[in-house]
This record gives sequence, C-alpha cells and structure tokens, in this order.
Amino acid sequence: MSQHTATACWTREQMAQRLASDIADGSYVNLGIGIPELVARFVPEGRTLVYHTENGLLGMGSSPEEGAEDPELINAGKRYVTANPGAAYFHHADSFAMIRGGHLDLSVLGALQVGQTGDLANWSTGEPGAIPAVGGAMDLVAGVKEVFVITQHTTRDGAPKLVERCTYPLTGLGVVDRVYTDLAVIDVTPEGFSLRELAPGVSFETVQERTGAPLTRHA
Amino acid sequence: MSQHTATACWTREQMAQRLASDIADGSYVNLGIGIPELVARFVPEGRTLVYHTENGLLGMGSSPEEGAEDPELINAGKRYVTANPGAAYFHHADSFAMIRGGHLDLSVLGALQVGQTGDLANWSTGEPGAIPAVGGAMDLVAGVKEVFVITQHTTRDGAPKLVERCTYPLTGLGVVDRVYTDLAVIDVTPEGFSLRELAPGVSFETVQERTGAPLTRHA
Amino acid sequence: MINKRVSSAADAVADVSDSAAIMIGGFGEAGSPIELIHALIDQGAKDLTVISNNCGSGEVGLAALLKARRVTKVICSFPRTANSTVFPELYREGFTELELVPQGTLAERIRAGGAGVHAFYTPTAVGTPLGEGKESRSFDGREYLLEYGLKADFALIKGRIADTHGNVLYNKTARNFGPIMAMAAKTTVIQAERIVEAGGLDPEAVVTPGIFIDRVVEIAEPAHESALVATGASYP
Amino acid sequence: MINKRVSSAADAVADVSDSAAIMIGGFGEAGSPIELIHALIDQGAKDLTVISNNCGSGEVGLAALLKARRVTKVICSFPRTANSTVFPELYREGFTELELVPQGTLAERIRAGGAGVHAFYTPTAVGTPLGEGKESRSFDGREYLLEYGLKADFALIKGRIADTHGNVLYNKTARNFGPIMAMAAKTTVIQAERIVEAGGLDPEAVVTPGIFIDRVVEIAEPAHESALVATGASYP
Repeated sequence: MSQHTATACWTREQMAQRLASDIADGSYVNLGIGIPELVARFVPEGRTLVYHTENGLLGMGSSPEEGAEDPELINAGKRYVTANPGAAYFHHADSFAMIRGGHLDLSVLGALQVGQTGDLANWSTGEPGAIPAVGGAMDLVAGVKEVFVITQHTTRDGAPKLVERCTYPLTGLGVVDRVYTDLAVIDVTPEGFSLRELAPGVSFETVQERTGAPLTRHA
Repeated sequence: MSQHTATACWTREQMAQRLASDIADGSYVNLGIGIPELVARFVPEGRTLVYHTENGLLGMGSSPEEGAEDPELINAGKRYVTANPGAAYFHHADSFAMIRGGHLDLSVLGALQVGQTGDLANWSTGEPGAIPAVGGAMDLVAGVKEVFVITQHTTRDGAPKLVERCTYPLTGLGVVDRVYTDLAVIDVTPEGFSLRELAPGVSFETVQERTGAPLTRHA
Repeated sequence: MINKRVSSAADAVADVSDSAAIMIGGFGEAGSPIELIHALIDQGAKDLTVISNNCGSGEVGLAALLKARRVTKVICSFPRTANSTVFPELYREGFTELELVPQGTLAERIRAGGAGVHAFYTPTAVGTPLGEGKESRSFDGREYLLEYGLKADFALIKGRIADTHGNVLYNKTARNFGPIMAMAAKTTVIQAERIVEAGGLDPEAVVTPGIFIDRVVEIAEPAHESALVATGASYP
Repeated sequence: MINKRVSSAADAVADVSDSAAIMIGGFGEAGSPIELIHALIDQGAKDLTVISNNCGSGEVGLAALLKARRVTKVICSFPRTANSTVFPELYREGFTELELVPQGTLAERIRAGGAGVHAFYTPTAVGTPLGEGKESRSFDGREYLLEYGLKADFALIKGRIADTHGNVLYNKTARNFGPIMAMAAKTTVIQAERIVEAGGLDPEAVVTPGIFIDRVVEIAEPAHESALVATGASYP
C-alpha cells in the first residue's frame, strides 16, 4: 500500500461503491468472497439486485442478527446469511445450471492478475506445496454474462496486477469485461485495456505506470 | 385370434397376471400403454410396487372415481390417474434421469416384434405416410434395468412376433429380457429365445411353430 | 423493485417475431398454456419452430396454432394423440416439418440448453432409425449418441402459482416440461392461476426459481383442452 | 409395504467395503452428514475414494474420516477451509490423492452419473490447468471440455425430513449436493431429523423422490460441525 499513499485513490469501499453504481436494477448477481462482498452495501437506492450464492440460494440477504445464525443457511464463503422475500433454494446442479447457462447477469470476483485479453488468474499462485482449491470460480467466468473484477491495482509489493499475459494459473481465457481498482475503472476491449474512469486526483500516466500492459483512453 | 382358438391359451388378463407374479416386492415399475397397464391389477397380495409414469409422477395410483378426474393428473397414456401416499411429482428431465440412469427396476412394454437377440420394435410399422411418434419407449429400453415385453404371440394374421431379426424400425438393440405371450413365457438369452413356461395345454412344438426363430427349452 | 407481472397474455407475447423458436410446455393437455398460445395466434407471428412434446388435439391451443399455419417445424416426441388431426394434415401436405426426438432425449436436450451444456452422450436410440446419421461413440464397450442442447427464443409455460419475482409452483403432472423449458429460452413467459407478492411462496418449495422467468401473467381460470375439444371448439 | 427406515447409522453403513467410492453431501458444514460419517469411521472401511465439495474442518465428520487414514483419494472442488488442517497434511504426505474439479463441473458430473448421461461438453476450465490433458472440442467457434459422469458405491446425505419411501426434504442451503448425489450412488443413505410415514410429505414439495434413496435413518438432533470444532472435539 505504501506506493499508493502518495496518490489520492479509492478505498475498498469506494471501489465497491463505484462498481455497485454500474449494476442495473433487477440484475441477478453473484459476488465472490472478499472485496466483492462489499458491493452489496453500496447498491444505489431504488435498485434491487437479486443475489445468487452458488451453494444453492437465490435471493440471499444480509447477515443475520446475532443469535439468529443458522449453520444451514450460509453463503459460498461459508458465512451466515439470510434469505430475502422471493428467495428460492435449489441443488448444486441447478445452481450451476444458472451459472453455466448464462442466466446470471453479473459475476464480481477478485483477482491475482488480469491479462489484457481478459484472461483471469484468481485461484492459485501455483506455489509448489500449496493446496489447490478452485471452488466455483472457473464456472462463474465461463458462464455468467458479464464478469467484473474488483482488486487493488497492484500487489503489496507494487507489481502490476493488470498485465499483458497472466503468469499465474488461469481461471478462464478472455473472460473479464471490466476491472475496478483503487486507481481506475478499466474496460477490457478487443484493443486491450481501456481507461474508463480515473479515481479523483489520479492521472492517466500514474495508472499506465502501474499497469503491466498498454492502456488506452476510452473512446 | 382365430388361429389361437384351437389352443387353450392365456387371456390378456392371464398374461398380465403371469407377468405380475414375477415382479419383486418394492420394485419401481413403468408400465407402457395398453396391455402393460393391466399388470397393475394383478400384483400379488402383500407386494407393493411403485409405479412411475414418465410425465412426472412416482407413486401413481389407480383411476380416480368418476367426478374426481383432474386433467392435470394424468399418466403417459393421457388417462386420468391418482397419486398414492408417498408419491412425488417432478419435471421431465428428472423423470428421464430415473429412466436413463437405471433407477427403475422394470419396464413393461408392448411389441410389434422382438428379435432373438433382444431387439425390440414397438413404435412404428414404418408405413409410408404414417405419422411417426416415439414417446419415451427408446429411453425406457435404453435405461431401465429389466425390460419385459407383453404381447400376443403372433399378429392377427398369424405372423410370428418373435423373430430372428426385426423387420420393423427398432426401438432398441438387445434390450428385451423376457417376453410374456398368450402361449408362453420366453427368456431372451445369449443363445436366443428360451422357453421358460408354457400356457396350460400349449405344447413346446406349438410355440416353436408360431415363433420365427429357434426356441430352446429352459436350462 | 422487481415485478415481472404483465397485464395480459397479449402483452406477454407481443414481441414474438416471425421465425422464432418457441418452447411450449405441456404433456397432452396437462400443462398446456392455452391462453398464451391463443394470444400468440392473435399476435400473428409465423414461420415458427415449436418445441413441445405433442402437437395438440382438436382445434384449440397448440393444434389451433398449427392450423393457423404459423408453424413450419415441430420438434417433438409424440405428434399423434387422440383427436389430433391438424398436425397429420400439415405434415402430409409438407407444410410443417417434423424432427422426431425420443422423449427423454428431448427433455435432456432442453435441460442441456438451459444449463450451458453444449452436447452430451446418451445411450437412447442407438441402433434405431432416430439414431441414424448421428455422431456416435463407444465408451467402456457401450455405444452412445451425441445429442445437442436445445434453446429457444421464447418459452410459454403454465404454472399454478407464481410470485412477482417469477418463482413458480406447478400443478401435479402439469409440471412436466415447464421447469426445463423455463431454463432454455431467452424469454420465458408463465401463465399462472394466481400471482402473489415476493415472500408469498415457501423458498424450499419453489420449483422454478425466478431467475429463469421473465414475465408472469395471471390467468385465473385457464381452459382445459379436453373440455374445449369435447364442445367442438376451435380457435379463433 | 415399503419401508426404507433402518434403525441406526451403524446399520446404514454396515456394508461399505474397502476401496468403495463414497459421495458425501454438504457444502462446508451445511448438509454434512456427520453422524453417518462417524458411523463409517467406526465401521472401518478403508482405501476409500471420497467425492465431496470440501474436505471437512477440525477433527470431526469428514476431517475425522480423513484423519483416520481411511481415504486415499478425494474428488472435490475446495479442499481448503477455515480450520482445515487434516487434508493438507495427508496430501503433502502423499497419503491422500486429490482430483480437483471445478465446483460446477463436479455437480454436473454427479448429475450426469445419476442421469445416465455418460459424458458432456462444458465450457468451464477451458484454457486452464484443470483443463490440461482433457479432451476438448470446438462447437460453433467455442471450445468445450469433455467431462465424464461420476458414480459412487454409496452416498451419505443429510436431509431434514424423509418418509418411509425415501422421499426427502432438505433444509435451506444444506440441500446443496444431496439431491444429485442421491441419484449417482448404488446405495444412498439419508440421515434425517424426522422420518414420517408415506403420505406425510406434500408430493409437490418433495425434492428427492424415494426411488433414489435406499436407506433412511433418523438422527433427531444432528451435531453441527462448527459447534463441535469450536469445542475442540475430535472423533472418535
């Protein structure tokens, strides 16, 4: 983070808020574990989103009040949740039919790296000895209509996460549509990364400098 | 029928009863349209069968009383039925998952012809201009654990229905396990048709004579 | 605020275009969305491909749509039914083409289309005329046919109760193809006898989750095909 | 008279043999049939292949089965969980092999196994390490992997209510893999909090029809994994 303190940039909450403002009313949305979960807090008033959790619930609500937790009502991150009016439970094959069949409007995921052609790496650093675990990420990026990534623009060490070509094991090929970082909102286009919006006080040059692939200005 | 009147042979009801006596207690059974439906009437006391109808009901019961018919509670033959205690409704993909996945114990079907290797023809005479219609027959014979055919031994014209090789369009290859006719009960074995039981007063020679393929005595 | 309710069957099918592929629920008369089909007849779209288990009976509902010469192809498993005379005539005349599919393969192709499974291997119909010309392959000594997922532009389905989010409960064996067709169409329309607010259905008992449904229209007292046919009715 | 009730978890798993493939329901702790797993530990079968989404937590339930060195292979999507230390050790030691499968592909392979679909083409994992070495094929310009149906000798599943015919209702997100695993195993065992007579469940609301279930055992007050783990419990 030290590299970023010199620049005014979006907080995680602001990134989530920026992303939330781009989601249309009535969308069916799957939020990944971590920063993506923050998005639900910032949905603009007047819009209703229906949240899907791949372990078998559509119409997922917020966390339960203390004492009302049900160990059999959890989300994909294994955290206690609630069910909103209009919710439905279903089994895993039906849940992934929704995902693979293109019925969800949006998947929001974190990333280790995003390639300029939309490749995503977010499930493994490929370290020898690490226990590989993939969950539903590969299904989500292969099936959901639109895939947004929300992530810090660079790693803790300042290395770019938006790169020409991912070096980490891939989650999917050419699947990412847009990236929301602490510095900018960037579209993945046939011409590569295209800047859509800068965080306040952040310059195009700063974003380009911290991006591992050419960045174009939005047409 | 005239050819048969000279011989004491099983009636349709007796054929159905003979078949019913071979079904184990607790079996999950799909009965085809026509003579197969008679089987349900003759299940020996003390045995409970669970009837599957491919249009989405397990635990199908008998016909409703007059006045209690529900046009949305029908069987595969589009006749009014009822649901027994312990019944369940499900959609068509789940219904055929039961069939194709080998979960049903027995399918009872009519036949135009049965080949000596167990081939079945029961959906089309292949007449030009006829409207072809197959329904679930091909799925049943491909998936169900055991397939019993119940049929008159010969056509109205006296032509054998048990033949070396079917001439009518096939429903499935090598799928029939046993045939119940008005003359006999015949197994389909790797060695061809094998007589299991004769109707009272019917001789082996009579059955052989009216069968279009070699018949062996049961080992 | 999510509200998928539309005010009439006419509104529900207003944007069906010529040459559309339409899945129509029902097994015989059970689950046949007669009012939606009649609205489609009024709407006028033609050159339709209809995916449905049967081809209707008498001259109402699906048979009436065929009789109006709006359907140039049907994909179905059993086009013959008692009182089914319309389809045979159109078929013999050559106006309506038939793709005959075993019922379980039809169901699985529809589910595959809805589930993003492009194709699958099934043992059904191997060695039969319906398997002829199809790609086949042997696994572990058994032969299978390669069958492809089916999708459609619209699905017209009859439910019992729906909520405003599009969650659906069905009635007995009228469920049949409804839940899978709902998954496989770009736009899925449900006619239900009653529409309730979100929260009015038990989430454990919902059969079709709302994500698969685009429009719900209340038809409080749907006609039954057999009753109409018995009176000799024809539509329009 | 159909009655699939057995009197104890021990009876329900008595005939599991060494080297069996066992599907175990649950997503995290939701739906994990802890009492059946503990009975399987007591029973002693070894060299098992376990098909389950996760690998358990703490030293109870699935993690305890692993820790007892009964499982030489797991097929799962997410073997890492909070408080999951048993599997990582066995994996690094080389005792337990891992077949990592994307969660949706795992679910679809299990459904396919139960539905008699030998194999299917899916877009998931194309171009990733989990797609490497797999047969792939292009349809309409998009690449798909060929994935095979999965079956098992036993499935151990947790339900909420079952009837004596084996019809099952689940509880909320504890449903997860239960209904599809029930379809894919030769012998499927359900532990339910309550068993009712046939006729005690609404046939419209049944989630798993009894045809898929072989044995039901009543476990009136099943343990919750997280509660056990919080107390530092280990089994046996």
